[in-house]
Amino acid sequence: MNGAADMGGMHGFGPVVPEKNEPVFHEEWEGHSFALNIVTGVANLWNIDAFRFKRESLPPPEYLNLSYYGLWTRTLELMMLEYGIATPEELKAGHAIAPFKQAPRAVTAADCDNMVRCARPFSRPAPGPALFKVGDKVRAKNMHPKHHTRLPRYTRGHVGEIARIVGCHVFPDSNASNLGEDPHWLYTVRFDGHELWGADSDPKVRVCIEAWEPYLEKP
Amino acid sequence: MNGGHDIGGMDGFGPVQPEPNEPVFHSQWEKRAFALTLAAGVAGGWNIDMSRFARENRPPNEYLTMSYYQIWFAALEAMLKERALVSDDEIAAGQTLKAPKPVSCILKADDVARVLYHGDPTERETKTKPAFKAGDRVRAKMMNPVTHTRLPRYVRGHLGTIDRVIGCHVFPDSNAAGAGENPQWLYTVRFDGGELWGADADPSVTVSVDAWEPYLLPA
Amino acid sequence: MAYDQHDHDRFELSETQLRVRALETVLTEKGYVDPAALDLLIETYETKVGPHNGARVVAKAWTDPAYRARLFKEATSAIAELGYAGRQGEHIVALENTPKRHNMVVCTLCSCYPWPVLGLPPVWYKSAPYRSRAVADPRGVLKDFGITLPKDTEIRVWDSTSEIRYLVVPMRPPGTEGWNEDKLAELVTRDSMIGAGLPKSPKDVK
Amino acid sequence: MAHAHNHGHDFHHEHGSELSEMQLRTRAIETILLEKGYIEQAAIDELIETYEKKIGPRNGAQVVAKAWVDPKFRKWLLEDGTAAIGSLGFGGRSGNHLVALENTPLLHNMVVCTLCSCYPWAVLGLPPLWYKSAPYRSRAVADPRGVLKDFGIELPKDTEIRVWDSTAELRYMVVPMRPAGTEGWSEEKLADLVTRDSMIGTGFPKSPKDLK
Repeated sequence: MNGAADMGGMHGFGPVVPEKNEPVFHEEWEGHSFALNIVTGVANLWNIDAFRFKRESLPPPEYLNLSYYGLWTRTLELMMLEYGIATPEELKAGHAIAPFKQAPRAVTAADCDNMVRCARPFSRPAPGPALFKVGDKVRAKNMHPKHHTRLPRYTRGHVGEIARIVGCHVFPDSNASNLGEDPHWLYTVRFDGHELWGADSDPKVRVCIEAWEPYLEKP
Repeated sequence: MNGGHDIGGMDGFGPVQPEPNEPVFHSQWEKRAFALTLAAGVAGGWNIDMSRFARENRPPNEYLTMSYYQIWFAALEAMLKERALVSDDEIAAGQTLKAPKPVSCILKADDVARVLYHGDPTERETKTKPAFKAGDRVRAKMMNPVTHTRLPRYVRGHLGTIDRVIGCHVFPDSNAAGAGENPQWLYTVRFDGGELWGADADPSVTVSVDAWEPYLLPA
Repeated sequence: MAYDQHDHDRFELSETQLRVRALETVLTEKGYVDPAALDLLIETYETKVGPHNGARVVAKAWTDPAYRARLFKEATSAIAELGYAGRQGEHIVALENTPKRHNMVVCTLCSCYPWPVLGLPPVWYKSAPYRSRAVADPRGVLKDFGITLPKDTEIRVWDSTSEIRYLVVPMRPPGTEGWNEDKLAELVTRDSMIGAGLPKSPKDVK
Repeated sequence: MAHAHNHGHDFHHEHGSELSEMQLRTRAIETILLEKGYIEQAAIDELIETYEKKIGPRNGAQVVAKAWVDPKFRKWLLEDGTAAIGSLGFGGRSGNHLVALENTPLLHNMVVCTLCSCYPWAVLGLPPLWYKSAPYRSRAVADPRGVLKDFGIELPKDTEIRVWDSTAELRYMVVPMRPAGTEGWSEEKLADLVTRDSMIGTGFPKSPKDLK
C-alpha cells in the first residue's frame, strides 16, 4: 500500500538530529512496548509482515505523529483486537475481562536467549530457477497494490541492475495477508541516482534495494 | 517539493466523508482567517504561488494534521513574518508593538467586489511557439525539486498525451521563488490509469493534469 | 480506522481562534487591512457566491444550444455572460458528461476550485481522503458518494495543477422536457458540478 | 525563498503529551497478555535487559576490528557476513542474513530502511531515534550527501555513495576504512575506534588521537 511508511524521497521533515549519548529506551514504557512486540511474535500470534502491514495501514496523519514505540504500542492494540486476543473493553480497562482460552504455551524467560540468538531465517527452498542473473537490467514494476508490499514507491517504474541474487525468501506481500509464505527469488537491485531522482541529482549516488522476483520485469 | 501536500495516490486516509448541509465556514475564526488571507495578500504583495509554497513548506506530519484553514493561517503568519510586517511578539501580545512598515496598497471594502470580479489572470503574451501540439506523446519529467512545483509525483516519469494547448501562463516554479513570472506554455496532458497505476488499474480511468512545458519531454 | 477530517478542527481550535484574533487586531491597527473589507469578503462567499451560480450556467447550457456551444468552446467568457467571474475562476474550462464519459475534478496538490461558479469548497473536497484517492481510485470515491457508474463508462479525472479551473456539466435528467432554466437549476447540485454526484431527478424537487 | 522549516528536532521530541497515555496503554497490553497467559513477566524483563545491556554496537565493532587485522576473516565477512559474524557469536534476531559492505576511498556505503526501520540488531543493538525518524528515512535515499552534512561529514564529490534500503530481511553493516596511524594495534584497541554511526555509514571511526 502507498501508506505513510513509504517516505523515501519526501521533503519537509527537516534535518536529521542525532542525540548525544542516546539511551536505548527513552521511557520505561518504550522497553515494554519493544519486549511485548518480540514475545507476541515468538508466541506466533501473528507474523512480522502482518504486523508491518497493520502499522503502515494507520492513517498517515496518525502514523506520522506517533513516536516509534508509540507506533508499536498502537499497532499491538490493533493486532490484539483483530486476532481476538483482547476486546476493546479489555484494552480500556487494562485487564482481562472476557473468558478466554489459555494460550498454547506462554513465552518464558527461558525462551529469551532463543528469541534473541536463534536464527529464524527467511530463506526457503527454491521452487524453480531464478529468472534474472547478475548484471541483468530490470525494471521495478509500476504497481500500487492495496496490500502490504516492500517495493518502495520511489523505485517503481525505474530501471536498475541485478547486483546479487540473494536466494529464495518468504514473500511479504503474501505473508502479510496470511496467504502463506509463497517464497520467491530475492535480488539486490542497484539503481543510479539519476534514474530515480532525475538529471539534477547527484551523479555519484546509487541506491540498492532487495526486490522479490514478482516486483521485477524485463525493461 | 515532495511535501505532505503531494498526496495523489496515497492510501490509508479512509473514505471520503461528505457532510450534509455543510456550512461555508465551520467557525468564526475560519471566516476571519479566510478574509485576512485575501486582504493581507494585497498589503503583503505576495503572489499565489508564494502562498502555496508557504502552505506546503512544513513537516508532512504537521501538514496532514492541520485543517485547511489552519494551514492557510499558518502560511499567512509565516509570510507576514518573513516580510517583517508582523512579528511573533506582536501575535503573542495581540497588539501592535512596532510601527507599521509602509505598504503600497491595501484592500478597501469598496474595492472588494471589483478585485474579486477581476481576479488575477495568469495568461501572458508570448512570441514563442508551443513545442507540442494536441495528440503529441510526452513524458512528464523525472524531477524532484525541493522548491515549489505543480507536477505531482504520481505522474512523474509517465507517458501521456497532449490533450490541449492551453496558452502561455505564469510559471509557478519561478513565481513562487520570487524569480519572476517566467511564463511558459501550458498544456493539458492526459494519462491512462494503467500507465500511472500499473497493469491492475481500472482501464476506464484517465487522469489529466495541466503541465507547463518545462515539465515535459517529447516521448 | 478512518481518518476523521474534523478531529483536528476540535483539537487546537481555541488556540487558533486566539491567534487569528490577535493577528487581525495587529493587521488592523497597522492599517494593513480594512475591517470592512474583511466583513465584505466573508459575506460575499457566505451569501452571494456559491453553487447556485454554477447551477445557472448548467441550466442555461441544458436549454440553449448556442450557449452550450460557447460554454464548451470558451467557458470563462460564456460564464461571464451571466455575471460570474473573477478570483479562482480566471480561466475556466467546462467538461461535458455524456453517457460514455464521466468527468471528475480534484486538486491533489492543494484544493483549487472554481470559486465564481461553486463558491468555497466543502471540507471533503479539501480532505486528504479525496485528494489522495480521486486520481487513483475514482470509482471507489464515487462509491463513498453512493454512486456506481457502468463499468464501461470512461472516467476522466482532472487534477487542477495550474490556474485552470474546471466545471463539470452533468447530463440533463430525463423527464425534464420543457422545463425552464429556473426550474432546471434547482436540479443541479454542487457535487454534480465537481463530478462527485449526479443532478437531482425531477421527482426530488416536487 | 523561505527556508525549509527546521523542525527535525521537534519532530522527535514533541511527544510529551503522548507519554503518560502510552505508558498506560502499553501497561494495559502487558497486563492482559500476562493474565491470559500468553507471556511471562520474566521474559519481558530479560528482553529489555538484553537490549539495554548486552547487545549493542560493541558487537559490530569487534567484527570490524577483526576484519581490519585478519585478511582471511575480512574476505569471509564480505563473502558471507552471516557465517563470519556468527563465528564471533553474534547473530539471531535481526541478523539472520547479514551482509557486510566495505567502504573504500572511492565508495562510501550508507544503510537505511525507508519503509520501516530495519536494522542489524545482532551487531548494532537497537537503532537510535534519528535512524527511525522521518528526516532520515525520507532523505537518505534521495539526498545522502545532505544527510551526511547533518552529521558534519563531507565526502569528496567523486566518491560514489551507495545507499542500501533494507526492504527485505537482509541486514547490512558497513565496514569503515581503518584509520591511519593504527599500525600494529590489537583488535581490542581497534574496536574502541569503531563507532556505531561508522557501521551505518553516517560517520567515520574515531581517529587514534581521540582515544588518548
